[in-house]
Amino acid sequence: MIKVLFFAQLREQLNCAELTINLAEDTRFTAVSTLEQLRTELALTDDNWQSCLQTGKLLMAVNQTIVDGNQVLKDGDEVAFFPPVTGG
Amino acid sequence: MIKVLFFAQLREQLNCAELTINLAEDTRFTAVSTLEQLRTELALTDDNWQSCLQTGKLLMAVNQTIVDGNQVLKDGDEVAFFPPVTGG
Amino acid sequence: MDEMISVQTQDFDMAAEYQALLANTDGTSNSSDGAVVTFVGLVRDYNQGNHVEGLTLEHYPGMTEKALEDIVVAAQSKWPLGKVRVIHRIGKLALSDQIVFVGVTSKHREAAFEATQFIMDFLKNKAPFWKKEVTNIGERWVEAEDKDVKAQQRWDKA
Amino acid sequence: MDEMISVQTQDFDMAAEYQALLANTDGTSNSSDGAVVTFVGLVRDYNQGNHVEGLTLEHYPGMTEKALEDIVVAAQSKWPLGKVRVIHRIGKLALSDQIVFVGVTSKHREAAFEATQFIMDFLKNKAPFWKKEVTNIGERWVEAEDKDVKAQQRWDKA
Repeated sequence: MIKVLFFAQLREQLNCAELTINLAEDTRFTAVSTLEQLRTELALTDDNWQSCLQTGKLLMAVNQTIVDGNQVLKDGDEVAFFPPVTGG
Repeated sequence: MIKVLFFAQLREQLNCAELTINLAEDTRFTAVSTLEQLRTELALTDDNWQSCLQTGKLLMAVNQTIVDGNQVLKDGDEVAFFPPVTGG
Repeated sequence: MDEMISVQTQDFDMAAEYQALLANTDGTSNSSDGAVVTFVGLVRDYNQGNHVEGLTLEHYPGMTEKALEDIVVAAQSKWPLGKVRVIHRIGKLALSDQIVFVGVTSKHREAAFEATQFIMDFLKNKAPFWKKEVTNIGERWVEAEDKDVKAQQRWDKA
Repeated sequence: MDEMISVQTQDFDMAAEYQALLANTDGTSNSSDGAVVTFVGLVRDYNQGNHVEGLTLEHYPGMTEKALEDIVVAAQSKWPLGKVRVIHRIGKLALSDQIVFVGVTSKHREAAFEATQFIMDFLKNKAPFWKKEVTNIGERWVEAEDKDVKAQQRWDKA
């Protein structure tokens, strides 16, 4: 099982804060091995997910560290998608 | 009359905090027109004044603004000689 | 050891933080560091073209602390620092409220200044906080700014 | 208008100075400046190869205030600043005593950081203060350092 989190305007636009995905058993995701593949698969959900997830500005983190799309996912990972940060 | 002030280690080495000079009447200084000429004349006082005042590192101020030796002196000026500053 | 990083809803007390920076962990006063630099960021009344009335700070719990700690560790490996303190608030904030505190001590002022700036520049680009402003034209998410990206990237060259 | 420059024997209160930086001159809170940077310099226990027990700060009365004001005016013409406050102590100081305070507010953090550093760099080279330290090998006048000259000169290029 992996946990997928969405934050800020992305969370609002998707109307979704958190998803749980079983990479091994959920047929939609059995071919997913990298973070980029997960993003592409999630973007296929519908037009809204497509436009929200396929923007180049989105940041991605695995286990609370920002990584790029080549990161290979493994069971138990916590994945997050979010817009550029604006704290401080 | 001009007032001449000395600060910090220079004041201690000369054992002098303040001098008053009458440029017009004091025969030793009647030829002095610039700050550099005043410094040179004061340095002639003795060997100690010579070695203290002829160091290149000394800063000079006229009327509380740091200036170079070309500054022309006029009656009423406040002149100061001091070592590089070390506040902060 | 003292807390180095805090992510919290409550306000912080600049005076208490400053005093803590001056003290050693055993309570004696830190007399080896001659320089203390602090930065405080506040909610200001005008941003990106509109009047701001307040804001809400969302964050990614857990990752914020981790990201801030990574930034502080990077600063500590770059400069010889004494104490470092970072506080970032979350939740609802009003005009003029304090948002963020960074405080750094060092033997030398150059290190303290640069490390404080470094921490703020990376915080602005790497720590998962997001501001939603209440403005005269309604609520909106603050846009990330190019100048903040550039401010961070200059440290890659340094 | 608030006092901008103070040269004084008595200690200063960092918390009060910070609060004053946040307030407008009419006492309302300053909500247009989003960034506050402060620097405090303290007497440290080791300098130029020796243990320091305390120091005495000599100054050139009148010229110190004038030199500091000139530096602040130069900073204000270089960056869009809100409030600026500079305090420098004189006389006898003990280990860990506060020596100097610089506080700057601005709409943007870059300006506040750079102006605070600029003021300290020029203060170190242009304001007529001299430190005489009491060390483990006796009293001595502190030597001016090349790195302080270089720190100031970098602003000529900027």
